[in-house]
Amino acid sequence: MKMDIISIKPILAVLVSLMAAILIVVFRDYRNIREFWTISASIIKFTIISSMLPCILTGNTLYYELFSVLPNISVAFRVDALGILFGILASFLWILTSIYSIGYMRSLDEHSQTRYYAFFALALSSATGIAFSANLLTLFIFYETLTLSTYPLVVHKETPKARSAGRRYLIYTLSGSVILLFAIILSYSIAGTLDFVNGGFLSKSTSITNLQILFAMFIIGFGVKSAFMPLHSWLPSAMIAPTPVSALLHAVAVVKAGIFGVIRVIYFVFGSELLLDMGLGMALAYFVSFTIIVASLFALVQDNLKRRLAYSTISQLSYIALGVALSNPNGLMGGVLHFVYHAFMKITLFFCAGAIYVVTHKENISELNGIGRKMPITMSMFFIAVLGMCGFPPTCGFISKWYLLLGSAEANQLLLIIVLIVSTLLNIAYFFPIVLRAFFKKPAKQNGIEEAPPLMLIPIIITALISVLLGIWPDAPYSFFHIVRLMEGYI
Amino acid sequence: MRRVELEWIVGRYNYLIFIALALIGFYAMIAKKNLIKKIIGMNIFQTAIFLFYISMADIEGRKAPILVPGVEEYVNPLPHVLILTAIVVCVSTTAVALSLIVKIYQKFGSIEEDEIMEMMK
Amino acid sequence: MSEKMVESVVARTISRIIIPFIQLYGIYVITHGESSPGGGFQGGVILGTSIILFGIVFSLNTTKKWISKKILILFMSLGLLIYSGIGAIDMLFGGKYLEYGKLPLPLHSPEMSALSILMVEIGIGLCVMSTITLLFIFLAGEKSGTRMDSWEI
Amino acid sequence: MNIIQNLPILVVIVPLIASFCMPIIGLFRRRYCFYLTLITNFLILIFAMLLLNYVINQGEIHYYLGNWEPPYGIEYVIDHLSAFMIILISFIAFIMTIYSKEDVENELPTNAPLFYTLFMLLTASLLGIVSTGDLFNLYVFLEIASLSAYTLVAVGKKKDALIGSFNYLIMGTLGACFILIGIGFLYLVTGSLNMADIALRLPSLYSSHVVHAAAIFFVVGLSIKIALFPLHVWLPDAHAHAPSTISVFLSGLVLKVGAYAMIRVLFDIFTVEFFVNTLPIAEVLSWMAAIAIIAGSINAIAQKDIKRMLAYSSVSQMGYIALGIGLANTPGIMGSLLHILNHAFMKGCLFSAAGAIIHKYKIRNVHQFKGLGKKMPYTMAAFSIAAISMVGAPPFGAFFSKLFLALGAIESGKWIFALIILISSLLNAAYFFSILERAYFTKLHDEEIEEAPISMVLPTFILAMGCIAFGVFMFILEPFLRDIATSLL
Repeated sequence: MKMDIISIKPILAVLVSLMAAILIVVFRDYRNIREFWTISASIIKFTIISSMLPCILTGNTLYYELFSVLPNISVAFRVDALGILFGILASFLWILTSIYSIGYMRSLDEHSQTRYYAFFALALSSATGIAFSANLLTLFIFYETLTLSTYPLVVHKETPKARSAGRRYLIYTLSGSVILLFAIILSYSIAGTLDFVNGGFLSKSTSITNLQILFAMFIIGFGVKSAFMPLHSWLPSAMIAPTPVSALLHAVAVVKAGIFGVIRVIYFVFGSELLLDMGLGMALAYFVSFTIIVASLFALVQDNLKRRLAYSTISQLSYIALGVALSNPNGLMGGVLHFVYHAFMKITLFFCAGAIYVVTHKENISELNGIGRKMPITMSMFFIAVLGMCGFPPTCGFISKWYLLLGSAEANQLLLIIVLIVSTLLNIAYFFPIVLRAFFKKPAKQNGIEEAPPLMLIPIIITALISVLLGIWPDAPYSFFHIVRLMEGYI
Repeated sequence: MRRVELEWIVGRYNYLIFIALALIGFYAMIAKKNLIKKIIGMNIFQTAIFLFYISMADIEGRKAPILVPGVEEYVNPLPHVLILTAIVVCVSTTAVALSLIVKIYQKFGSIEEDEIMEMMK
Repeated sequence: MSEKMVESVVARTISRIIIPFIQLYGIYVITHGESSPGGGFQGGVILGTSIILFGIVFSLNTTKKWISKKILILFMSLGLLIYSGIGAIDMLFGGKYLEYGKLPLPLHSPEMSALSILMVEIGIGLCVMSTITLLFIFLAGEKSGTRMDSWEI
Repeated sequence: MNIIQNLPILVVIVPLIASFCMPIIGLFRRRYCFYLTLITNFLILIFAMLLLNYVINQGEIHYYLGNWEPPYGIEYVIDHLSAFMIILISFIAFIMTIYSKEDVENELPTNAPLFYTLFMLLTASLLGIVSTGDLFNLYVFLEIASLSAYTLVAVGKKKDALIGSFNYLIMGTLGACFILIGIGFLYLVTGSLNMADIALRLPSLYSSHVVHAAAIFFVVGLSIKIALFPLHVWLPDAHAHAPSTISVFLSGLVLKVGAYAMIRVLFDIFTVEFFVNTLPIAEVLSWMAAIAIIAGSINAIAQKDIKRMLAYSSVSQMGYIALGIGLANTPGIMGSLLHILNHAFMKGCLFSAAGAIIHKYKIRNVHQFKGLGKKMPYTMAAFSIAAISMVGAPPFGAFFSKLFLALGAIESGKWIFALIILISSLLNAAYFFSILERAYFTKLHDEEIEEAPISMVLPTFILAMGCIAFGVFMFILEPFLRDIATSLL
């Protein structure tokens, strides 16, 4: 029997990093204490969120209503399987990213570190808020704060290029939010509620055309953050941000928030049944498969490592959307698993890119000849992650891709299977040259082994190992697999 | 078209005068470039309103509301009182406006709006 | 404006004679405000006009010697304070603002009202007189060194 | 003396008497003017809190001036809406008194008594407008407020301020004349000046052309006072060149009180039935407001002078308030009222931050704002909070007011207005983020912290905290606003 358990834990989880942000600003002159707050907040946050897990695994949900804004609209939190999945993912990776950030920021002796840590913590607060929000309004509030709190991180370098990237980021995301808010208000006027309900709160009470337009607006609204083409161009330019930001926010928190919104809209606003009725699920699947292929093609020609990773992210995010849009158990399973697994793999890749930058100050792939000999550990981890991205066993990427293929087959969509296979080939085409160049090309001059500082290396190793571990032993107790299993009821 | 009868005009001549005066004042306030003329227009406009109030209160055959033995019917004194207040407002507005114009003349050396605008550029 | 505004002897002589009568009339209008047409505002304007006439015929500086700006500002505020104070005093004795009937005086309520209104009229008259005069002094004195944007006296 | 019973009038006459005392004190001790203002405004703030408390617990207060019962005498009515406005006015007045100390010493060193006299007069008349229940009294207070505002705009040292003030005076007087004509027409047909009494007598006269004309005169006159789009030309000059304290007052309170008068006149005197169905006033008003929202924002983007930019932004934001009035449904009015509150705080904060910047660095052009975020961290932090709130980002206050307005627009079936509200957020973002970007994300070499004086930073910061609080604690305000909205409809 499913139950709503009243609990303030979700609020605590949101508030922890908010408090951390305040403490970070207060202790801005003592960098050790400041960074202590970052790490301890991340650990506390992870502890709080994982303490909710056993309860969720038994099929219950946690609920807390903060206050009501309008009749049937309140600012409220509900932790369900999908929410806790995102929450755990973000908070766990925050621990690693905090450690990594300290190494990265200190090695590069960056300016405005207080601002960086404070807004990082705020961004995590918002991401947790998104994960745990119980209705569209709450989700929108945190979605918007996420946008605003990541803006200073994008512009961190304070160069004209960074400013223009920040401007582009704001233009895209704020326009997206405007459309999103409009869609939210429209759906409130149609349904009179905004609470997420399994199976969707919208019904065929209005005309099909209205619902189709509404869905399109939702997809555009969330699609900006999940970087569906042609709404993607902010993401590659946002790569000017410090690498930990790109790693956690632009590979996990922000973009996954967009995808998370898409999942919420598909299963909790419209309901898969209604969408399939209107034929919108398949439309979305084909829409995103365009992104899968084209983004991979874009990635082929990028020389800047982080930009190539960004285009890879764009392509991989659409995998998730594809799986979710299929609206069958295997597709959903594949999509949501990819949601998690992609995070681990992509964060490893970004961490490696950051480590390379810290050690060699090189950002372009063409300059990476023989880097594998100089930084063997980093590049091996990079290789593991690349294997995962291309979907080779025994990494976790294989599992999610397998489910995606199963889901496509189940839906009798031959074309989508072809898309997935072609994109895998393209993944290989743009990732393997990096590895080959790193290990088999002769560097200009040999300097011996010079690795990044341990504070950076350890997170890299952990994430890479986890991506392998999740591939070998996917159904370990309390693993993501079990959480994803709970979601089968969504269909 | 409806024929405008003379009687209709005569019966409402006070309102017609009010409208005519108000429009003259309004025109001067908006269209005149000379600041003093604007103020004159403002005064005409306000005076028109005063006349409107006063004539509105007047009833033929009734006397001013002063206690005099033998007079039974008075006109409504309230509009007069209101207009007294409105006159005070008008006077203060005019005073403020005039002092502003004096200052403007000191600083810009002109009270023609277009010349001042030219100078402000 | 020049130091001596009007050179005409006729104007000076006539003004000398007429100004006291104007002022007397002003005071009459003020004091009979509560029972007949007139009142503080009208009387105050008449009083103010007499001073302005003095200022035009003689000179601004003579006027300022006769009644200084400081005094006028004081009168202006004082008049307003009398007006609002009389109204407020009633509140101290349980009445409403401007009720004029609750003063602890051995008088009937209408008499008390009349008394209060007389006081109010005097206050208003004082205020209007000084305001009108001040307006004249500020506007006219602009060139002779009295700057109206300055509180300096 | 029963203080509680006399509160409605005390709120008005205490600042009035203080303002009468000011010239006398100015003659002897110029410095004391500030302290008298501070004490008076603190007293009013306490009165306002008592009033609010009384109104919430005991209901409306009716106060008959001179114990003359309406419709013969002047009546003061404090209902929820009035109490709401009184607390807003007295709070901002108190905060801005603190702020004014440095500002006055800097911008008008010799005129402190004059400034404070007019300042108190303005406060008194604003409080008078919101507490009176008599239409003519409303007009008189409106004029006192306007007159003191014209003078306060011109009181500074700037040359352009005189022209701004003069244009403001001409337009303001025009508006006042229209209102006076409107009052005359209403008096002509109803024979009463008491708002409640007129409202009682009007319904049988809805078909009368005189009533129609009166309504139109009222709407046009008040539209000038709140600077609704095509009638806004006076606003940018007046607000931009006034002393900073006064800029806050003008856009934070004077405009808002105009909006209050509009709400009172339209909803309490003419009813919703009249101005929605009998005459298409609501329709016209909301379209005008929609144009104002867009046009004001676009004009603001084009400005380089920070205060002018903020002034044009006020035009746009007044559009929101007018839109809520025009929508004439519960969420719309709640949005309007909430935006009155939020905008007073946001724009107050922005203008006072701009004033602090001008005070400290003498720069007005936004292109010179480079690196200010590091030079004036506290002022700019307040500025950014208010600016982001202005954009309508959650969880700040303005998000909710815009949300309510958009919901109101959808509820009345005009989704185009909802879209305009949302799109205008983007336009707001365009000019505010360009300032923030310059202030925070530009590298400068001389980055030493040099803040404005604490008496300027503290009020700015309190106003910024207000922007956050009204967003986060919206749920406390919401039932109160809903009460007001339902009582108006």
